[in-house]
Amino acid sequence: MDAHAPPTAAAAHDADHPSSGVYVKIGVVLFVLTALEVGLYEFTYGGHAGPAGQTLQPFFIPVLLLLSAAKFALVAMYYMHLKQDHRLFSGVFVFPLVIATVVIVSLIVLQAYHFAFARSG
Amino acid sequence: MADHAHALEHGLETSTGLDNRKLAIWTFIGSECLFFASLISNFLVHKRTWPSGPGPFPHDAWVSPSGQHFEPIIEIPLVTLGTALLLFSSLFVVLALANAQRGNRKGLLLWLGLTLLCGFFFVGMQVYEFSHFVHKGLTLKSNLYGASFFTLTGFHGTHVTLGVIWLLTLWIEAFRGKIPPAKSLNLEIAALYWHFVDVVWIVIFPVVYLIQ
Amino acid sequence: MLVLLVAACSPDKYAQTTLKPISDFARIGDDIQTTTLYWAFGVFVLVEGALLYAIFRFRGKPNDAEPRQVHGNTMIEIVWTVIPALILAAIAVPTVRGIFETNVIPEGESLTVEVIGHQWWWEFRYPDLNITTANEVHIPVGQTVAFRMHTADVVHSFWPPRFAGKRDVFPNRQTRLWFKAEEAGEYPGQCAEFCGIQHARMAFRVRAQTPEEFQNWVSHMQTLGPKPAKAAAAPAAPDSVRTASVGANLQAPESPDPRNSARQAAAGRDSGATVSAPMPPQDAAYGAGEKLFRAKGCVGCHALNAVDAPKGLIGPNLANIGGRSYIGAGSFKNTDENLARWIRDPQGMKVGVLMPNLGVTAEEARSLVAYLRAHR
Amino acid sequence: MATTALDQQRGHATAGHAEPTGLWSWLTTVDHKRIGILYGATAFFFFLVGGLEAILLRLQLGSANNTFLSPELYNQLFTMHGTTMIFLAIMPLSAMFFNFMIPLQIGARDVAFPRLNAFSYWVFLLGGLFLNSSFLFGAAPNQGWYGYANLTSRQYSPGMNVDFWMLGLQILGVASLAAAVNFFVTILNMRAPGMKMMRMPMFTWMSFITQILLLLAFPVITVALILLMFDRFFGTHFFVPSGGGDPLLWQHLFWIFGHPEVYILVLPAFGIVSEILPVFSRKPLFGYAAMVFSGAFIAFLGFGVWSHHMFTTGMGPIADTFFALSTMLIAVPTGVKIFNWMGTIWGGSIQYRTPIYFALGFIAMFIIGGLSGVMHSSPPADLQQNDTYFVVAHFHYVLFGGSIFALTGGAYYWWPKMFGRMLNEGLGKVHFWLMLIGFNVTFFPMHILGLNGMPRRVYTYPEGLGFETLNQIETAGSLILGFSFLVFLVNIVLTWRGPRNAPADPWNGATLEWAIPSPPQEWNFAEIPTVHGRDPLWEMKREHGGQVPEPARVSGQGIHLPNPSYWPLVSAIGLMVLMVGLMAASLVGPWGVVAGLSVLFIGVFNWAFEPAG
Ligand code: HEA
Ligand code: HEA
Ligand code: HEC
Ligand code: CUA
Ligand SMILES: [Cu+2]
Repeated sequence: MDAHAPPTAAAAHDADHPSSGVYVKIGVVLFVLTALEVGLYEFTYGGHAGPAGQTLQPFFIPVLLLLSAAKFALVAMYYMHLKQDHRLFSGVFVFPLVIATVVIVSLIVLQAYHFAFARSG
Repeated sequence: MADHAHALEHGLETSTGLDNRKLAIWTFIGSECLFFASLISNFLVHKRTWPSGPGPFPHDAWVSPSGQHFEPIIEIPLVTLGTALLLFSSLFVVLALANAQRGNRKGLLLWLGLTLLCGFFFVGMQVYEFSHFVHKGLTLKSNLYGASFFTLTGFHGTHVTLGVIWLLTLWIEAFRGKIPPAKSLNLEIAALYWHFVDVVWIVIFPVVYLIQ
Repeated sequence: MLVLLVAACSPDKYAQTTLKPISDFARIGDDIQTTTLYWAFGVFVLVEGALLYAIFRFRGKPNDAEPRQVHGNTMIEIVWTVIPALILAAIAVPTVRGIFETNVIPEGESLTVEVIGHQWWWEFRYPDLNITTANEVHIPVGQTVAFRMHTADVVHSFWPPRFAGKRDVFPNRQTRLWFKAEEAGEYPGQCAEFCGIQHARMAFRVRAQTPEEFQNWVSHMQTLGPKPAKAAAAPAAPDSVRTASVGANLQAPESPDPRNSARQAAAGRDSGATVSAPMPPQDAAYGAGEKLFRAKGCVGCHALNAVDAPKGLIGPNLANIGGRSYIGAGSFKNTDENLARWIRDPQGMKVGVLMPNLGVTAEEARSLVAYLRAHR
Repeated sequence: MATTALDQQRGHATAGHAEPTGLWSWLTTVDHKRIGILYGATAFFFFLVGGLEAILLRLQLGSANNTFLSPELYNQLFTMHGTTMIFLAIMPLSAMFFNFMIPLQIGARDVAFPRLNAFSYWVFLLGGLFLNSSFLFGAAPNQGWYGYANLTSRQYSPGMNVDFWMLGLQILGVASLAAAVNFFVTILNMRAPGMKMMRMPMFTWMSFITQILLLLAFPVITVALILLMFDRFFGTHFFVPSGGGDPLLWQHLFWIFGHPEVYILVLPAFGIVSEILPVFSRKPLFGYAAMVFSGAFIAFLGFGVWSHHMFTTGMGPIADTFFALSTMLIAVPTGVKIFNWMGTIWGGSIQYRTPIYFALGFIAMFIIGGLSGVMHSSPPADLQQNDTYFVVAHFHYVLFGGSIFALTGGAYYWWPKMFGRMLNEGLGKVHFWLMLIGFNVTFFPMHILGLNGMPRRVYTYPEGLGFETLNQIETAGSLILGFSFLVFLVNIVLTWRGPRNAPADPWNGATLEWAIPSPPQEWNFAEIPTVHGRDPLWEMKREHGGQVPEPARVSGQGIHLPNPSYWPLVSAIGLMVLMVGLMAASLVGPWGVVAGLSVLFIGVFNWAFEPAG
């Protein structure tokens, strides 16, 4: 790792990097969100699921996906510095991410069609 | 396999002003999105496929017609711990980077060391988890749930392992005083990869472990 | 040259052409194909014409003055974006209509035929009529036939070009095709998805018959074969593996290994296939053939009864083999010579076929031919 | 950790800047131009192999019930023909031009990661050899180039044939991905001052888009191949129905990759044609911005059409409609390209030298292929056309009539720049006419045969279906086609014997590669140029009253170049050993895999810690 990276790249950006305090705060939020995810699971499906939890089951998946999306975004924006870095980096990441999501969703839909209608019997 | 020993060969500014290697790692990460998307799709398509044999279920205990008792596979506390480890490691590596940029070698070594520790434990957690699952009767071959579970989490685990090796070489470099602020980019690039592995887990955790 | 081209294009010389549809389903596709072909031809003539014009018109010499440096023209660029879009819309409308028309599976008055692809032959079952045949599917003219299809092994594709487009058959799901034939006659069809070494020789025949002829055929087939003494162990329907219910139907075998069964068959295992009621000409050769059919292990893979035919056999049903026009899945004319050759040396005629050479002598083959010929 | 030998070489190179020669210098080269030449030579060799395979196929199909080839051999040959042409011929031929031309066109001294570049090449070479070594075992892949499950399962393909295919493609995928990252960064980051994105030459633009497609499409096939590998080696059932797996999932994953792949094959060709037409019409490219955006739009749409290869699977009316419409939509941006090319030559002063023959031939032939593509896009019609020779006609018109015509044109166009020698014009034109005639005689009748019911991938066909005559004509055509490439070979050999006679700018070029000597010196540009517009060289010439002086060869004193390195080669060998080890695991246990991983690790590690230069 002895390449002569130009000092500019790292040093110039240093100024606008958020301080360590921000990182720690994000860390706490991430932790809380994770706890929420697990708590939600316990509440709706897990050992502690009561009737109240069961009524919440329909909301479980969307809420969970939202929470994980939020975590995803926090890490990408702050820890991976996308928020203040060059916009090109965001583009290089987000465009594939969109295509990836579309691929997942459409594959599920296409396969689901087959399971629903085209099963032999 | 980024050419990570390679900086601007020409002593020129790049056209975008961005470092080649940093752009390359982002490009690679973008490409990896499709890799994991395909694996996740495969998992979602197959997660309810249990045709080829009575086997354990992720969330429920089950007694087979022949009277064999299967415990539920997934142990939420264990993976929650793993998840937390990865999340913290992301925090630690970002702190390590901040220290590297400020030229604080001690801080760099400390935070990077903690990152590594988290990484080690995550990999350890997964090794334990895998062997435990095998004990409970879930293998690559037992059914498609097992196959797609192990493939998805296994490839993620491979990524973590590679990240640990990468960070370890950097830690040694740092220990030898070879990561001055001017070279903090070396760490930044590895850290980006590490964070990516973390965000993939952020998706895998609910999708694979929590959603039934 | 052009005359030659036109002559070559004429679909009349091609027995398997897609250009002369004789069913409602095929017409839907053909209409759209014709529409798109006309549009494509129009675009072709205009665009290639303009290209040729430019190629000749704008020839330059090395020391000509520099031509006018044009960088673009927004107006004309919009025009040549919009016009193709309109043409495509003109193609899209019938396309979408066609998609929905071809996806409606008619219920009710239709005749159901179950199609099962095998490496490398076709099985046809008529569940409502309780008859089974192979490699030649009989259908009535003027009645909708609904095909329900799957495969016993790898993916194939069922394609009777004069009647319909192709539809793939899968091991784990059912696919469907339907059409109403308009003309009686015998027409070729083909497997259209690569399925291994003999994909090329996985053909079949469609025999479209007038309703009366078809009725006669059905009644005749229904006489072929008393109920089997022993019901064949019907293997699980290949799709049941999909059933979501826990623990249901585990480890359905994809299909027994033919080579194995051949061995078992040769060893005299009774697979459940039964020899059908004897046909009229019961001469010596016939009797010898009947014995040989058991002794040589043919029964291990072939059933001779069309009624209540066992499922999951490796070889085609031979209940009406004597009357088929082709053998080897539409590959060879069903002459006595070919049949005898086939029985002695299927591997020589159709390399890699899943019927082994069973060491049948010329003499034995003659008896077997006599026996099989009587099954019509 | 660089060895003394390397240091010496480097010292040598920087002191006097004499070009290093000898085998070792090629094995350790990191010069994009040399890597380009390696790519080109290897790919052209594989093209001839694939062509030879095609000619064998054609000889077998020349008459009904022919027995020239056994069924098994035929199946191996058509699989290897398709796989070779796509992965070992067209893609690396494009890569040759990426390598040689992109840095020159954007005014750079090399690519962003020269050693990664060498690694890509070595992996590609070894992957190609691996795939073809299957012939030695009599076990060449025999399941078709898209390897549909569940024919590829152990049960139905017990031999090593599918293993060779699956691991071979996996290796080639690594090469493509590494190259794609490299060129993506190169094009974004290594442009000369003033070379804004919207000033880049069209070849560079289309290559850039191609890299994006590679980056997004290849991971999907990687996963599909991994799943297949697990099925075959480790007993999973991803695509095995008896275990609940689904063959259809393979089709989806394959074509999510496969359709973008066909644009990967053709976009560089679009780029080449967009370079040739303006130069020989002496007129700038018509509608530059529209060309860029249509290319990007084609690539984007390319991700939403994959199931048009699967209309016959019965996906249901909604999915059919969606994929039919999205497929048709692609004709619009492609049409924009065609019309803009015509706008480029329109009103020009066309100089009929060999390259533009091929470029114009490309337009004429590609239109035919595109139109048959549009005919496919209508599912009710495609139910008939699918898996017939009509499809074979379609894709040869776009692949051969498109990509190969353009790549050949590119070869004639850039040959002087690459090798410093002019190819013979007369032979070039003979090559063109033979190729055009041979091509159409071979492939046009396939439309007619296909619509009249001839299925593809059949080793033979019976008499009585009417297929004989046209097949015979096609076979004759393929011989003409093969002969045309012999003419090309003769041209190469003859002119190779002659002197280095190419000036820097033989065609009155518009882009930067023509501003430097032919062949370029190791460092490309003695001085990095500054760019002020889209056709920098033309602008320069205008400023100088129509001509610029022949650029001088300079000593290159003080120009900093990357060091040669053999670690990329070592790493590539490691990867290769790993794959062979996987395949031989049943014989040698895990040791092959362990050895491969070790070599790979050592290679990458040393590479990482080696001074870059
Ligand atoms: C270079 C590669 C390449 C390219 C560019 C294309 C371009 C197109 N392809 Fe092709 N295709 C293949 C390579 C390619 N294809 C291959 C290899 C296969 C077979 C794989 C296999 O099965 O082995 C295949 C198969 C294939 C199928 C599946 C057929 C089947 O198996 O049943 C379909 C179906 O829709 C299709 C459609 C199209 C369309 C609509 C385009 C369009 O992009 C074409 C657009 C171009 C034009 C339309 C011409 C120019 C436009 C104008 C002049 C404007 C005016 C035009 C109109 C208004 C119509 N292709
Ligand atoms: C870029 C892609 C490309 C190219 C250039 C070609 C070129 C040719 N193709 Fe190919 N073809 C495919 C891609 C391509 N093909 C694909 C993807 C398939 C589908 C495979 C599948 O179904 O899986 C296919 C399938 C295919 C088939 C159908 C096989 C079948 O379905 O059964 C046929 C049949 O005629 C054919 C013929 C030809 C011919 C005659 C040429 C000619 O253009 C070749 C011309 C010949 C040469 C250029 C070689 C010249 C050689 C010499 C002069 C000898 C010298 C040799 C040495 C020195 C070593 N091809
Ligand atoms: C291992 C199983 C097996 C055995 C044993 C076997 N066959 Fe076959 N047979 C097949 C298969 C499979 C086919 C279909 C081959 C094809 O067309 O691909 C076939 C096809 C045939 C056909 C042509 C049917 C048609 O409609 O195309 C005839 C006739 C035939 N067999 C007769 C016999 C006779 C007679 C014997 C005994 C001497 C025999 N078979 C033994 C498997 C077997
Ligand atoms: Cu069955 Cu092809
Ligand atoms: Cu496509």
